[in-house]
Order: sequence, then C-alpha cells, then structure tokens
Amino acid sequence: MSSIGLIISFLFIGLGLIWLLILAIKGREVDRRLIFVFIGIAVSVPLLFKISFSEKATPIVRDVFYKIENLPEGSKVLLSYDYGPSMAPEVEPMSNAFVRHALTKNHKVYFMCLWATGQSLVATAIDSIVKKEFPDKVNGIDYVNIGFKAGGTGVLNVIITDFRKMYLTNVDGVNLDSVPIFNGIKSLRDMDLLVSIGGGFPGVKEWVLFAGAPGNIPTAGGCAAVSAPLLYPYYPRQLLGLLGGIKGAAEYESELKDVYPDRFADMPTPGIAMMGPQTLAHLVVMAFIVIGNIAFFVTRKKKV
Amino acid sequence: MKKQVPLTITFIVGVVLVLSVFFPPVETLGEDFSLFFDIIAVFAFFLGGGNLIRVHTDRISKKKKDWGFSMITIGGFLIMLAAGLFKLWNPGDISADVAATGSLFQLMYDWMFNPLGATMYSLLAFYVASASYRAFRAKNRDATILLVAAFVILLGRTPLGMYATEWIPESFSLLQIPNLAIWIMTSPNLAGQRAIMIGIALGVVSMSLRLILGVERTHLGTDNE
Amino acid sequence: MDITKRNIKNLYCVHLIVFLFLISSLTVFAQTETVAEEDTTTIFIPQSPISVTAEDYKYDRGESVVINWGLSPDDDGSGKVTGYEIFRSEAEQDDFISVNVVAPGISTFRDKSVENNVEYIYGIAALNGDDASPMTLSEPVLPDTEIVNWNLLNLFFIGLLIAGSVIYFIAHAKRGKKLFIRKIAGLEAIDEAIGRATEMGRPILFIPGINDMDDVQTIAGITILGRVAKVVADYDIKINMPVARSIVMTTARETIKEAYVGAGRPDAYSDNMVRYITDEQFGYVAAVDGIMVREKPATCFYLGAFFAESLILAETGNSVGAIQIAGTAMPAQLPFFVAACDYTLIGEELFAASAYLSNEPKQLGSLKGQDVGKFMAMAAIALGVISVTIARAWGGSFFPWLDEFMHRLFTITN
Amino acid sequence: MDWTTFGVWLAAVFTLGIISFLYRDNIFYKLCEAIFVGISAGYWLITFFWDNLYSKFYSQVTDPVDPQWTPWIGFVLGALMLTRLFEKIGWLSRWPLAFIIGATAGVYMMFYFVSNAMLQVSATILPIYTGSISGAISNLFIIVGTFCGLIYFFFSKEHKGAFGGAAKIGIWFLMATFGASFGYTVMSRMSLMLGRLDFLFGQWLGLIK
Repeated sequence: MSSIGLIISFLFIGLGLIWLLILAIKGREVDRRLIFVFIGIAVSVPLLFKISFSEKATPIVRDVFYKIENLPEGSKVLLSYDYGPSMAPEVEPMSNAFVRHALTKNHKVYFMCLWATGQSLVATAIDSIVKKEFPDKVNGIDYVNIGFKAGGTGVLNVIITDFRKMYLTNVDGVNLDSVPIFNGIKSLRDMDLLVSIGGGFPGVKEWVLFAGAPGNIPTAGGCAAVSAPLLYPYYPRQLLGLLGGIKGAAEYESELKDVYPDRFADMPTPGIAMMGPQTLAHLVVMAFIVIGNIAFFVTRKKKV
Repeated sequence: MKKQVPLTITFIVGVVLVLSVFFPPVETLGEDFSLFFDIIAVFAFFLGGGNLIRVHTDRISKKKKDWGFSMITIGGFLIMLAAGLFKLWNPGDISADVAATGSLFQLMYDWMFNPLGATMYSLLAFYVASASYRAFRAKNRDATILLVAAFVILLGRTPLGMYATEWIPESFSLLQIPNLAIWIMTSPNLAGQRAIMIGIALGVVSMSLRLILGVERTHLGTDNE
Repeated sequence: MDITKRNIKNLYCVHLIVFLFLISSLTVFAQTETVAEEDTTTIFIPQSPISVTAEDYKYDRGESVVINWGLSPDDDGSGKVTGYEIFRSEAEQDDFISVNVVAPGISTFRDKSVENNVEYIYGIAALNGDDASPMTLSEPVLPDTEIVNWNLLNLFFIGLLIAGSVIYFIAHAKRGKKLFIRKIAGLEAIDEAIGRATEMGRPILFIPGINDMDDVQTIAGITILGRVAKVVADYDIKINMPVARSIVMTTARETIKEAYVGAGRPDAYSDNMVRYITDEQFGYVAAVDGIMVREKPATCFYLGAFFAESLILAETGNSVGAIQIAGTAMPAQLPFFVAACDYTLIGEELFAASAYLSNEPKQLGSLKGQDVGKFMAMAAIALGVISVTIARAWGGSFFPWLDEFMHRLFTITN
Repeated sequence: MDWTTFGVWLAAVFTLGIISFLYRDNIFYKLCEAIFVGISAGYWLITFFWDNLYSKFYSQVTDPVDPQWTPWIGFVLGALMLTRLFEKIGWLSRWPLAFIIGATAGVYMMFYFVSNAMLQVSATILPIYTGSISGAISNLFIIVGTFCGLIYFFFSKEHKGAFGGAAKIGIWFLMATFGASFGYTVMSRMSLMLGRLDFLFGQWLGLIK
C-alpha cells in the first residue's frame, strides 16, 4: 500500500515538476494554483498512504543517541517530562523513544516531571510502553517514577544536593530508602545522564543551568521546534545533544530502528510518520525554488 | 482649543506612566491602564458593531451586489449574540460560564468558528510555497543571501541534507548541512534579530516621545469641524 | 428500586471509608516503626547557622524580605549539611511556617510572599536529610514601601541620555537647522504607488495591522495613514480601509477626515472609507481576502502589527497584481513581508516613516536623536566586548572591573 | 444523524469552503466568509461583554466587600468614546483617545527600552576570546552582524564609503535572518495543513486511523 502510494506520488510529482521545469525554461509564467496543487498532493498523499522516509540522524541527535547507547549497562538515566498535553504531539515521540532505548540497554530509568501536567504523561508511558513492551522490568528495581514536585528551578536546586529533601517517596508512596533503585543514590550528581523533554519553562534550559552545568552532569534534551533555536547555543558544551521538534524525534526513531532492527521492527514511529508529508512538502518547496531560479535566469538571458 | 486638551491629556498620562516605573508605590499604573483600556474597548465596540450592522443593512436595503451574504452575516452575528447573552442551551443557569460544554455558544465555536479559523490559518501552507517560488530568486546579492539562507535551512529540515553532506570529514563538520543550519540559526540569524530589536526599541522611544510631546498629532484629527 | 441502589452505594461507601481508615492506621504504624528503626542508626544533626539577619527588600512596595545567614560550621562541602530551610512567623506569634529550602553553601534568600507592613521573624535551620538543627532566629523585620526605586538608576540614566538626545534634536530643529535624512526606499515608493492607483482608477487598500490602539505599531500605522490620506484627498482616489478594531476605526476616520478637510474638500470624505469587520484575526483576514479579489486594489499598504496573517494578505494582494508596501515591528513576520511585498519597512523604519514623510524639521530631528541612541548602543557593545575579551584573555584588574561595570549597567534588577 | 456527526459535517463543509478560495473566489467561499465574519464579531462582543464589562467593571464596582472605584475611570472614558454619535459633542471622544495614546506611548517606551534595547545590548557583549576557534568565530559574527545591522538603520548619515560598506554588510545579515526564519517556519506552516487534512481524512471520511 505504502510503496504503491510512494511510486504514484513520486511519479506524479516528479513528472509534474519536470513539466513545470520545461514550462519555466520556455519562459512561461507558472500559475500559482499549480503550486497549490503540488503542495496539496505532497502533503495529503503521504498522509493517506502512510508514506515515510528513512531519516538519517544529524550530529546533534546522534550525540544523544550514542550517549545512551555507549553508557555501560545499568547506568542511571533520569527522564524528566517537562511538558503538557498541548506540546505532547511534538515531544511525546521523543520521550517514548528515550524510554525504549534506555530500557533496551538495561539502564535504570528514573522518571520525574517539573510540570504538573507531566504526571499523567509519565503514567501513560509506564503503562503503555514499559509494562507492555518490557514486561520483565520491575518497578523499583529497573525503573521508578518519583512524580512531580512544585517549585521548578527550586526543585532542581534541592535535588542536585539531595533527592530525599524533596522526594520522600516515589509516586506509589514507598519511601525512597525502601526503593532498591535508589540505593546509593543521593542526588542528581549520582545520575549518569539527565534528559529533559519539553521546551517551556521550566524545561531543558533550566536543567542545563540549574542541574547539568553546576553539577557537571551530562545533560541532553528534547524540545518543540519553536524553542530549539534558543537552546542550540548550549550545544555541545552544556547540552550534549538536542532533539528539536518532530524532525529530531524522527531521527532518533530511525537511528533506533537502524541499530536494533529486530527489537524495534514493529515499534510505532509517530515521528517518522509525521515527517513523511513534511519531507515531501519541503522537497516540493525546494524544487519550486530551483525551478523559479531557472526560469529567472532563462528569461533574463532572453531579454539580453 | 479642541486639540489642546487632548494634547495635554496625552502629555500628562504619558509622562506619568514613563516615570511610574521608577516609583514602587505607583509601579502598577501600567496594569491599571490596561484595565481601563479593556473597558473603553467595550464601549468602542458599540461603534464597531454598529458599523457592521449599518454597512450590511445598507447593502440589504439597497439590494446591492451580494446582499444575500450580508443577511447571513447579520444573522450569524445576532444568533451568536443571543447564544452568548442569554446563554442558550447552557447546561447551567444564567450565572454559568458562557462557554460551558453543550451550550449553543460553545457548539457554534466548535463547529463553525474553529474550523473556519483553523482552515484560514492553514492556507499559509500553500502561500508559503507560492511565496518562496516567486521571491527566492537570485536577482541580486541581497536576494541571493536570502535564497541561500532559506535553502540551507529547508535542506536541513529534510533527511536529504544529512545524506548529501555526510562525507564531509569531521574537522570540517560545520559544513555539513544540519550543522550549517544550526550555525545560521544561532549566529547570523541571531545578529540580525538583535539589530532589528535594538532598532525597534529606539524607534519606539522616539515615536513615543513625539506623541507625548505633541510633535506628532495626525491621529487627533481636525480643529475645524 | 432507585432507593435500594442508592442504599447499596452508601453501604459501599461506608465499607470503603472503614477500609481506608484501617489502611491509613496501618501506614501510621509502619511509619512509627521506620522511625524507631532509624533511631538505632547514628543520626547527625548539624550545627545551626551562625547568625541570621532579615531586611526589608529595597526597593519595592513592601512585598519582599531579604534574609542572610552565616553558614553552619558543618557546611564545609563534605555533605554533612544538605540544605537550609527558611521559616517565617509573624512577630510575637511563634507560628513558624516553612517558606523554602535552599542548597548548602547558599546564605541568602529573598522571600517574595510577605505582606506590606506586617512584622515578621525568620528562622533558619541547617538540614541533614530529614533531620534539622535548631533554628537561628532573626530580629523582627517590617517590609515597607519605598518611594523611589534606586535599583533602576542605571535605566533612568541611560533612558535619560537617549530620550534627552531625541528631545534635544527636536528642540534643535525648531531653530530651523536643516538635517540630512537618507532615502528610505519603501517611503519613496508611496507616491509612485498612489499615482499608480490614480492611473488605473482602482482603489487603495490600507491595513493598519490587527492590533488595537494600545499597540504603538498601530499608532505608527495611523500616522502614516495621515500622510497617505493627504495625497489620496488631493488626487481624489478611492481609499478602502477595513479594520479589526473599533477604536482604530474611529481614529482612522478622524485622520482621513482631517486630510480631506486639509485638502479643502471635506464633502468628498465619507465614513464608509473605514469600516469595521470583526475583531477575530482570521475572520478579518477572510473578509480582507474577499475584498482584495473583488475590488482588485492597485496598491496595498500593510503598516502596523501583524501576526500569521501577514503572508495570507501579502500573497492574495500579489495575486491581484497590487503594488504592496508593508511595514511592521513584528520580527517574526518581517521575512514574509520581505518575500512577498514590493517594499518593506523593517522595524525601526516603520516608526521613522511618519516623521520622514512629514518633512517637518522637528519630526526629522527626532530621527537624528534616534541615531544618537544607536551610536550609544554600538559604543556600549564595543566597549563591553573589548573589556570582556581582555578580561577573559589576560585578566588584570581594570578590564574585569570594566566588564563587571558594563554588565551591571545593562542589567535590570527586580 | 446525531448531533456530533452533524457538527463534523458542518466543520468539514466549512473547511472545504475556505480551501476553495485557493482556486478562485466563489459563492461557497463567500458564504463561509459571511458566516465567519458574523459569528466571530458576535463571539468577540460576547467575550468583551462578559470578560471586560461584567468581570472587570460591574463585579469590581459592585463588590459587596471591597468595591473598587478605579474601574469607573475606564467607564467614563468609554462613555466619552460614544459622544462621537452626537455631532455637537463629538470632539469629546478625542479625550479617551488622547488618554490611550499617552498611556500606550508611556508604557511601550519603557517596555521596549528594557526588553529590546538594554537586554539585547547586554546579550551582545560577548567575549571574542572563548578558548575555541569556532566559539570565537560565532561570537564575532554575532557582534559584527549586530553592529552592521544597526549601521544600516542609521537615518541621518548617508550610506557612503566605509559607513556605506558596513550598512551593506548589515543588509546581508538582515537578509540571512529573513531567509533563515522563513525556511525554519515552513515546517510549522505545513503542520497546520496536516492538521486540517487529518480532520478531513480521519475524523470526517474515516480514511486514516
């Protein structure tokens, strides 16, 4: 289904663009409505036929991936869900990919959130991914959810010296001292990697400024596309890598599929799926820019 | 004379609000102003809404072109008004939230207002494409820079950028399209944004002073009515 | 039937409550047990902070208090102190509530949750995990309102310098000194654009943005309208101005009317030139798009505050073959106007436009004043960059001091 | 047909009606436009009425415990706005306008000066010596770009000679900024379209799940 759609759409769009190119070279004006038709097709066909393209992780995403990949088994990875439902479509694919990757590498995963709205999203992730896809992982031994505490940067200020000053128990009400995964864990400084997902406040930037940088703890992040340009300046020194928007999520997913082709053969990849129409649309826009320039140079030559 | 009083009001209010920043007891005057403005805006709406009704009833009564659509506009306006003022179909009583779930007001918002607005907004996807086809042409050096910056960023947003420049060795990794795109966003782009923002700030200061000092008075209209 | 159902439900509720009660008493038991267990392990209780001072924060409306303390002697970086807890009580009440917890090594905190003119006492305890030292108490403190915010002295002086230079050049111009102002392409094009509408016999469309009069960009748009309307009145061209805000409607009418009166043809003016559409962003855009394709204006002006609609308007205007002149101080929308319009006034140029078009010496003087402001900004950046670079590279004493000074100069405390 | 299905169909019809404008102006679009203008004007009047007049004025001044008097200032100014309806005293409507202009000028002047000028200047004070070549080059670009960009905005000096050259570089930076922001925004604009198509194909036609 997908491949037929791919062939049809490529054929259609490709031939159409070539036709437009010929028109342009002949110096004819291209009706803007033709451009609209192409964009319409480029966006709707991949949506209907679920066409996607394999992404290639860019360095800034690869740095996050191979950090998690190369940590020794059993390393401690903290995932902070700093977002709410409105940002979820863009960043949830990232957090899901992080969870899958970290648990596959048998890292110990510590869930928390600085946003109150993140609590239910952590719970969903644990129910729908951890419990379903990793049934052998045990709550309290392989992963733990310590939930939400109000205070934003204040929380970070405290847990960088002591978790227990802020969190007496995990979300199930069990004292942290009785949770095996917290044996020997005092503060954020005992973590091997901090990952914050979410681009609002508090978010990746606060994790860098109040936890990662002062504690010298490796920090990575994922955020919505609008906030990415504000975070790039921290890369690569304070922020070891960043997933920006749905594109970043798609790159991570494809890297995951490349490295673990068997394990994640059936993994849902919402990021890659959402990038399908985007990629095609971007290619069409770029093709139009190229055709526009050819048309421009051809007509200019003719005038001379 | 009819201009002197307004100019004095502008001067006094402007100076007071500029200085209020420096005096803690009155530092929230700006917030009070926005409250006043909100109330003034309601009164002004009677003029605007009145104008809307007048324009369309005029069209209907004179049977001008498309007068049928004017009837629809007025009809929509009145139905929405009634739905909101009398809280029609509202599950609660008159003190309930005007946009409570199930109220006619909310249903009209969900079924009509929202899809119309969202679709109008989404037309941008098409216009972005047609604008880039027309505008991004290497006509001169300025336009070429615009074109190249846009093209690099666009390329960086697709897998193509990575596939095409993967071969570039690590020591020149800045030239890989994704890195180049990040660099453009954080360096030249940032510089341009800053220049624009500082310029805007000075423009606003100068414009505000012209208004407060009454050098600029076009908006106050005419003396001789 | 219903009643029995409800009874059964009630019964369930009672069961549930009893059950919960049992469970909770069990947990209490369990907790006391844990505490008992912990008693057997060695507990380290850190020494109290040395001294605590609480002072009214300067300068505010009596809304905050600054607390400083000397670190506990055990807070030596070895981890024996895990933080400090700040407590507060109204004076003579001895009813301490916890305000916040800060990390070890920190010895200051600003409590922003106090009430004006209520006397408080603060207590600080050093923490080690769940255990805490006795509190060290402060003297009573009374948050108070200060008249002048001396923290903003830097803002006051820089502002005075820039506003002063604008005012100076406005005043200077009064004495009739001619000032050079460079050409601004977008403004030079206005006459040409209006002339085109005259030739073609088609209307001019003027959009003052979609914000209300409480946005200075809208005011800038209206002042440019004043100049445009003069030419329009002279040539007797049709001007069409759909607006999204009622106050903008009344102001624009006043402005156009003035232009027609000035041109000596008050009877040619009509209120119908400006009409209100709707406050809704995209509803307004839908209507303006309709007006464009039906009336096919020869010239479109977009001057004011714009959001996502910028490109929708500019592309539709382009499709009907209009000459388009845009201007906005919304940095996010400038790229779209630059791409789709013939001329774009970029940020500051929008605010300079009315002064430029008026050609009055006083107004042009203000532009010169603006330039002085820009020069000062550039000088500050240059000085700052030099000092911070030298301070980083070679150290010394003067440049780090200068760096610190520049940093302070441009930092707004509050 | 239940009400939700009716709502979905209504929304779908409106979606298609607006999209049809891309082809050309037509009766379908005119209908959507007329409805949109009417209901949205009504929507905003209602919102103004309840949020502004009712909550910010009426309930404030009639508060049984602590009645406020300041909202009356807004009320009086608003009432003056309506004098425009009467020819003889219409000039009084300039008073609230003068008030709005003065207050806007005052508030914006300080707001822009702090957030746009002071903060941006201090953010541009960056060290050229950072310990790494790439860091130094990036900072240099930011400083030079901001500098030249500001030179472009100079009004009272002719863009000639070295000054003109700097202004030219300033324009290049501005163009790079515009191109980059444009390119970066394309994706979010496309996702708006995706949202509508998702509604049409998924919720309305049920073609995708």
